[in-house]
Amino acid sequence: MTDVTTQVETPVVAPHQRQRSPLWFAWQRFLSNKAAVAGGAVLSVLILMAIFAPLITPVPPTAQSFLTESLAFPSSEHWFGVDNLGRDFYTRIVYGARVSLSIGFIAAAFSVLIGIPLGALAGFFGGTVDWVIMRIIELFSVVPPLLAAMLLGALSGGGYPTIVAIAALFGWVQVCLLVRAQVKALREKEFVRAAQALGASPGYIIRRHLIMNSVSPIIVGFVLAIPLAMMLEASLSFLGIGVPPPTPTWGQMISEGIDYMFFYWHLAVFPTAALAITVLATSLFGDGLRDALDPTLKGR
Amino acid sequence: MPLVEIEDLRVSFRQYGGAVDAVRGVSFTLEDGESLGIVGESGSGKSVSCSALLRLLPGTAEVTAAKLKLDGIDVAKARRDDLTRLRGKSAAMIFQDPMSAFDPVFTIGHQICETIMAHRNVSRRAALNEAEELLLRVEIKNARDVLNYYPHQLSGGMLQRAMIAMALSCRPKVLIADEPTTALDVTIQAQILQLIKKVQAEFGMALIMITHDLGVIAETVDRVLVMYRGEVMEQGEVQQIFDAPRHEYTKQLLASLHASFEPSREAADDTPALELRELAKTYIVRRRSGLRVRHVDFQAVDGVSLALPKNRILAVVGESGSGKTTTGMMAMRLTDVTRGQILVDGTDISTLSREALKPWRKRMQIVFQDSYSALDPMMTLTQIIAEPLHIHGMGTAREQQEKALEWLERVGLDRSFASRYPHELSGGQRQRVAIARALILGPDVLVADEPTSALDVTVKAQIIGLLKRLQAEMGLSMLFISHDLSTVKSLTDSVVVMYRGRVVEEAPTERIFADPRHPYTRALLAAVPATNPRDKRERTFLSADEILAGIPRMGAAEAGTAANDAPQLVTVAPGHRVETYVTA
Amino acid sequence: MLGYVLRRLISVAFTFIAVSIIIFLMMHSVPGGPFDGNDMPVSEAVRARMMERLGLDQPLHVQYLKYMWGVLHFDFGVPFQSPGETVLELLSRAWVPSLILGGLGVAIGAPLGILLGMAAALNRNSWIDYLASAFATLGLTVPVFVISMLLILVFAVWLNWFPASGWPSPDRWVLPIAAYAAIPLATYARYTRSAMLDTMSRPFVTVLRAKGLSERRIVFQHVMRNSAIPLVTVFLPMFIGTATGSIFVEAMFRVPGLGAYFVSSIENRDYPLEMALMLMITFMYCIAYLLSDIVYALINPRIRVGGQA
Amino acid sequence: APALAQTTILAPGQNTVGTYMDYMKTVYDRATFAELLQIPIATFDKNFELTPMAAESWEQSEDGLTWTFNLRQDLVWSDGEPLTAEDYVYALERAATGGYDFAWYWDFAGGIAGWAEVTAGEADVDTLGLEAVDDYTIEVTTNAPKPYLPSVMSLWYPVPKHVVEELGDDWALSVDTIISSGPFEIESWEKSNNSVVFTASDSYAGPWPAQIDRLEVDPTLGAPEVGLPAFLAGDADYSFLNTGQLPVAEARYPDGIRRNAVFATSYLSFDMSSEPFDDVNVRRAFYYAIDRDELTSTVLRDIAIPAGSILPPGYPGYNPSVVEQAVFDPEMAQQYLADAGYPDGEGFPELEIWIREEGGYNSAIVPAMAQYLQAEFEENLGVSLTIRSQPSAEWMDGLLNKRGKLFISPYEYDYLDPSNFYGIFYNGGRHDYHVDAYDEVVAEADSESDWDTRYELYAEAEGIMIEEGMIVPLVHPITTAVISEELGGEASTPNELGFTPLDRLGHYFFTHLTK
Ligand SMILES: Nc1ncnc2c1ncn2[C@@H]1O[C@H](COP(=O)(O)OP(=O)(O)OP(=O)(O)O)[C@@H](O)[C@H]1O
Ligand SMILES: Nc1ncnc2c1ncn2[C@@H]1O[C@H](COP(=O)(O)OP(=O)(O)OP(=O)(O)O)[C@@H](O)[C@H]1O
Ligand SMILES: [Mg+2]
Ligand SMILES: [Mg+2]
Repeated sequence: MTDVTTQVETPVVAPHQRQRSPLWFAWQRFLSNKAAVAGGAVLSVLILMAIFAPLITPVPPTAQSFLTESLAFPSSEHWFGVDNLGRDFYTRIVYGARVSLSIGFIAAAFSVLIGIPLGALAGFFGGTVDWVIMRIIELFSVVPPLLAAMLLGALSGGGYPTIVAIAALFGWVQVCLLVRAQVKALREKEFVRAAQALGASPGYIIRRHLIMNSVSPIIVGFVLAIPLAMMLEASLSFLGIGVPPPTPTWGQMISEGIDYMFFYWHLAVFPTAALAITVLATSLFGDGLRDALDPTLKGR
Repeated sequence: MPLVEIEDLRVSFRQYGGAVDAVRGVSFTLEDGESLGIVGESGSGKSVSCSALLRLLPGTAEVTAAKLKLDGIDVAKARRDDLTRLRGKSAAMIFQDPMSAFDPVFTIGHQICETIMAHRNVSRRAALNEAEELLLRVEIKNARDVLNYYPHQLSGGMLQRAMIAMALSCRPKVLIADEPTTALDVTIQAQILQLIKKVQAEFGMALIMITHDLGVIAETVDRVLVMYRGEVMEQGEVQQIFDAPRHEYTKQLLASLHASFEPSREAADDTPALELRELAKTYIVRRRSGLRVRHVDFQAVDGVSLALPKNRILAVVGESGSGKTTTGMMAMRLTDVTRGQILVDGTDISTLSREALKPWRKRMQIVFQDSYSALDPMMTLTQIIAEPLHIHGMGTAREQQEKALEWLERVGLDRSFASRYPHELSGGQRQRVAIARALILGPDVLVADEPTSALDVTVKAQIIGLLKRLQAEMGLSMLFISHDLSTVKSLTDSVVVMYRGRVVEEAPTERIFADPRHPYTRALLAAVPATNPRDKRERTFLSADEILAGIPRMGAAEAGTAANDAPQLVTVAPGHRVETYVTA
Repeated sequence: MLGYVLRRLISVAFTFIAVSIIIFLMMHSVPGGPFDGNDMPVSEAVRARMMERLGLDQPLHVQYLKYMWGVLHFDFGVPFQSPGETVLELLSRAWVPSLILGGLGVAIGAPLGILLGMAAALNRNSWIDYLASAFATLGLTVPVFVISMLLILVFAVWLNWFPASGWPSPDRWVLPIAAYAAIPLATYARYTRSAMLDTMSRPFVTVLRAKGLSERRIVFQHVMRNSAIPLVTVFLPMFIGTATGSIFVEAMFRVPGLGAYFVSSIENRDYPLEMALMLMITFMYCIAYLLSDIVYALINPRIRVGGQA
Repeated sequence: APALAQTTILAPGQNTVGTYMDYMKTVYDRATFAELLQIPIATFDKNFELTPMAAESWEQSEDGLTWTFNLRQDLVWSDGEPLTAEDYVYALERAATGGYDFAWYWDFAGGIAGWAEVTAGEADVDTLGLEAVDDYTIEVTTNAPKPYLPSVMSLWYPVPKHVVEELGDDWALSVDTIISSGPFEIESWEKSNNSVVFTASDSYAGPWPAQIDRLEVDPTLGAPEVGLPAFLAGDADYSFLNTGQLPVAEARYPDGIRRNAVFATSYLSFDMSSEPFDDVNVRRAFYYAIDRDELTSTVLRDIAIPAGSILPPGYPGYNPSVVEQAVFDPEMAQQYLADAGYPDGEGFPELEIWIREEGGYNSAIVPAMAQYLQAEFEENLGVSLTIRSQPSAEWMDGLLNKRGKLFISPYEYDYLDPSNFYGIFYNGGRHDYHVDAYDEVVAEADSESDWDTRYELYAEAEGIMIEEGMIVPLVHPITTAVISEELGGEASTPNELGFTPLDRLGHYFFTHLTK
């Protein structure tokens, strides 16, 4: 036997390089994406503001402490002005983040929680499982969420839980379809066969390979579900069936602000801006996260 | 003025945790009409250098060169439309991975035609005719139909040939062929090489042939460039490189060509490690005629029986598409078996449930043919290699990782690769990862589907050495599916030849190379490229009909079996069986 | 293909029936009936008489089966809120403005969105990309009634270029269509961008470049076509979805379309109309999915020939 | 008239859903300004004086139970047929048998003999206390003396018997079959949004003929958000305003601003049959816990005035002594709540305050007021409430079936008499209240012919209402509108009280408007 196996490979890369976990690389990739970092920062600030709202606001959100100044324009004392009920508008916006963010994130989380398993099951097993899940999906995609919300709202008394439920109930469809398509394509790939050859169970394959390889549609779905839920809240508020007052929500403030847009512009502008900034930050953050978690996108 | 002038080309890829220097100061030139071969280990920067010449590298690549000229134009500074003019016209490229080189939503015909029409002012009809002609010349028989096929309807080998046809359709001044024949069996390979040479003579085209197959080099080129680790080790006339290699790496390269291994030791136990009995696979495929769609059965594997004795290496060779992979997949229970039995250590596993199969999975492993898609793109190499341990719950996470790193080294990859992802590897590197994953559990039976097709000779020798050693150490039995007859010859104990879903000949390795009986086996052996430029020769090729006509005939008495209309395997010598028509 | 369409139709029928049952049950479980919206309550006797007249005194399943039997004969009943015409007549009348609004909105918004998405993808990480993304995000995040109000304030009240609202003459269509187009525009810009980026990272694009094809041809022929595949699946349902009209745009711009009926039929417990509207949406979505599947199959050869449904 | 000389007024409407262009068929889903097409027995002018229209005169019998209305003889339908007493009688007979939402009105308010029995299907329509004595004389018999009956008759419009007998209810569905007897005729009717085009009638010979050629009414302009931009762009001749728009409109059209005190009241009502509002002390506590002046000077600035009584100021029967009792007295409120067993609100259940989704002027008032009240009750009573907003069908269902406990209820007058407002709490009525003492006094007042006695009796009734804490009056809405400088005529100027009722008095307004 000819000896050719010796000393062919010697390390090229500098020896000081340590073992790094994939998450470390993902983190590095994320950090190098300026827009995503900015989005993440804005989002964290918003979340912190929502959590610590009582600490950073002068009055409670429902306190009608400034009745005599109602509808006042922004000033150094009231940064975002005062609303028609004499409440500090800045306070309302900060507290509004609680509802809007939680509706957005709960709905998105639910849609991912429902959408991923169902999508993966449908995509992986195909056949009857797929048929049944597809029919369920069809049911949900056929009924416009707004109308379902009106009906369900009437049935259940409406309010915050209904809106979250509706947003979750309708948000998962997108995620599910995305994951299903992805899993369907991946199922034929040889690395799935390879895992089978190693004795992996379908559950393991779905968990570890298929879902991991679907991060990008999952994150896209997640990120899309957030504005959808927030917009749903806003739309329902416009129709007068959103979260009941006086709980501040951006959607409600926007739809009320519309009435004041001719003159008291601040009542429409601030909540709209808050909503837009949140969604923008979320999507930047989400895009960055997706790029970071998907090593194959690195070159782009 | 030379056609290609490269001086001090450097390419590095930006990466987190340091840049990868893929090419580190490569220089060479190429004259009109000249053929240059580039050989070198896998990952040595062959593909990257050539892509740099056409400026096709991704955005993460940083390219610097003292000179990077193609057809007199400085590629590094060329504007976009200059590049468009250069590409295809001055240089065309046959890409290494044909499977993903075609746009999936356009027909093959469209894609060849648009190439022709992009460079020459011809009508669509004329372009179509030319495309058909080209396809015929790359041995695609049903060229007229194939023009209307979409890429996913062609096999890997056909795609590679279509890719070649497409590159030739540009009539470039220099053709860059990056491993143009890896997906092809030797018979087709030989025909393609002949075609390239002919076209080259016809149009006075220059050629850069990138390959790790020294046989291909010997057959086709005038001058050779040997690359290693992103650098040119030596270059010279082909004969001189073969006869008097100067550089150490080149010497190793050539030595590996003649590597041979000791035959396996006889095992005491004579229950075969793996036995297939009358294994068959029928695919239902759709045929459409007009609006009607018919479903017809397609016999991908048609009653294959073979036995892999313990501690032995059995080669399965054969035409592309003859059912080798399918057989291997069925043996692993990864594809449903239509008919037949799979015996592992005497136990039939063909009907076991998934749960019942799990312990067997530990003992049987497979290395997939397509290493690119066999690795999860979202996992690092450590994760991939450690996955079997993870699935079977062996050891702590730390131990798993440590073991994975060990295996990374055993297959000749540096530990620094541990946190890379598959797409950051060259083809050969990926294949080695796949091998490491298959072996980490210490299986008894290994189905290796073209495990070395993407490896350069030295690494190949190293891997084969490894497999051989493991065979000795762990008592590994291996089904070695391959197109590479020289490896088969040096590595395996016996050979099974498959043709159109059936086993047509079976014999101990030495015997089959010395005394092939079946016309297909003969054709196969005749097509093996020379191992020295001196031995290159003109070849003739048999058509499918000629092969059928050449099947041996025997009287029933002589064969020892009853007469039959269909051919059957007849024993002609101890351990040597050939498909024969048995007549009364 | 025929078998495939048939199978899809069976699924559609299934969905159709399921939706009709669910909606019917939900509608009838909501408290209050068609005579409860008044300032003073109606006496029991009168209510009973009215319910009987409308057939609402029968058991639910009888009502359902009767309604569906009617539907089979294209009889969707008479809307409570517009006696004197059938539900079908009402729909065909009110649908026209919604169709014009939605159709033109998508027909204008979608191509613009695609162009914007393309521009963003082709100039990745440049200011064009950021601008397009910001624009798309705004389109998706600023509620359409705010956009409508802004358009009215700026173009009608302030600049006086267009009438503020109304529908009869086409010059009044400009603003509502612009408001409406914001949604498809934003959605498309987003989807197109990511689909294009996906496609452009595929190896065959490198091969196309290597063949010496012009960048324009690569982008407009190959990349577009490949990117279109994921787009089709969102496009058609969305296109048809617009036929239901945007409740908000129609309200802000006084478009006499279907939008208001979605809300009023629920609020007024106008069961026949509400049922018909829901069934109409169901039907259109189902058709849209069917169509998009077919178009998908037409542009994706893998499905066309490979034959996995 | 040549097209050029035509005067057209573009007006906002209210209700975007319109079923029948027939005033006597329905109340709530009636087509836009169906009343302009017909001539009522009598109607109100800008100062809320009852003015004879179809009736030239009327008289009450000695026992007060029978009324005789003498009609004008020169009235015709637009198809040339004469308008007769039969058309009026027929209108009510048809309403009693085929309609539904007039039941309360003609029974309680009108007190027409036999009405309840006929609508319930227990008696024949002939037994109704209505009779066309001859073509131009109508006799109305009531159950009890109804001194204010002519005021109720302001809602009595005719239907063309000869057409209805031929076409049934459908006569009022198509522009082609609708005929009119009033100052306007109909030209077109867009059902999607209930917008209509009326033209001045050529055949109308009664009082108050139209002074404009065309009237276009579009209910989608009713919402100020939509109406004002359209007004600014010249697509409407007047528009209602919301608080946010007021500064802009005031700055641009200082002379065009018009206000109207709508005869309407928002009040709190309770489910008096169960905890905690079955205790009168709780209800009284709520009565005293509201600072109406603060409410109307801040949150509802410009859109409402304080309500101390169910009756709005200027409305007949309005009694300052009643109003005075409605004071803001947190201590007293606390005391009552403590008496009820909830000192400082302790142990008081978490309740929902039900509000109705509203269009029109109420849409700006009710939700804001609910939030204000919520904060006030929290502060003054230590009671925490949540707001639940419901579409009208559900809200009403909740009210009647006592699914809710506390409601903000808005009500707008139907005819100009105190009995209108007191009637909504009479014997079940709107709230299923059964307070015997109250019912007795109201019944007595209703049939009392002497105005001063009635006035006293109603004050007594409201005293009981306050004592019992049946309702808590909150505010009376005010509407604000901006009208185009081109609009002229008597109707465009304020009345004696400084209010301009605009289309609240449709019959008067559109016939006294010029451009
Ligand atoms: N996109 C990339 N990002 C990072 N590294 C890369 C990339 N492409 C190639 N490389 C690295 O560059 C080196 C040279 O790669 P190249 O493809 O030229 O090898 P090769 O000589 O063609 O090998 P093979 O024979 O296996 O195809 C390898 O080490 C590879 O890992
Ligand atoms: N899923 C499938 N459906 C239909 N036909 C298939 C399928 N998979 C494989 N085949 C066909 O079965 C035959 C055998 O394929 P197989 O992959 O086993 O060939 P092979 O001998 O491994 O060829 P190669 O050397 O090119 O890898 C081929 O003709 C192939 O086209
Ligand atoms: Mg290569
Ligand atoms: Mg194979």
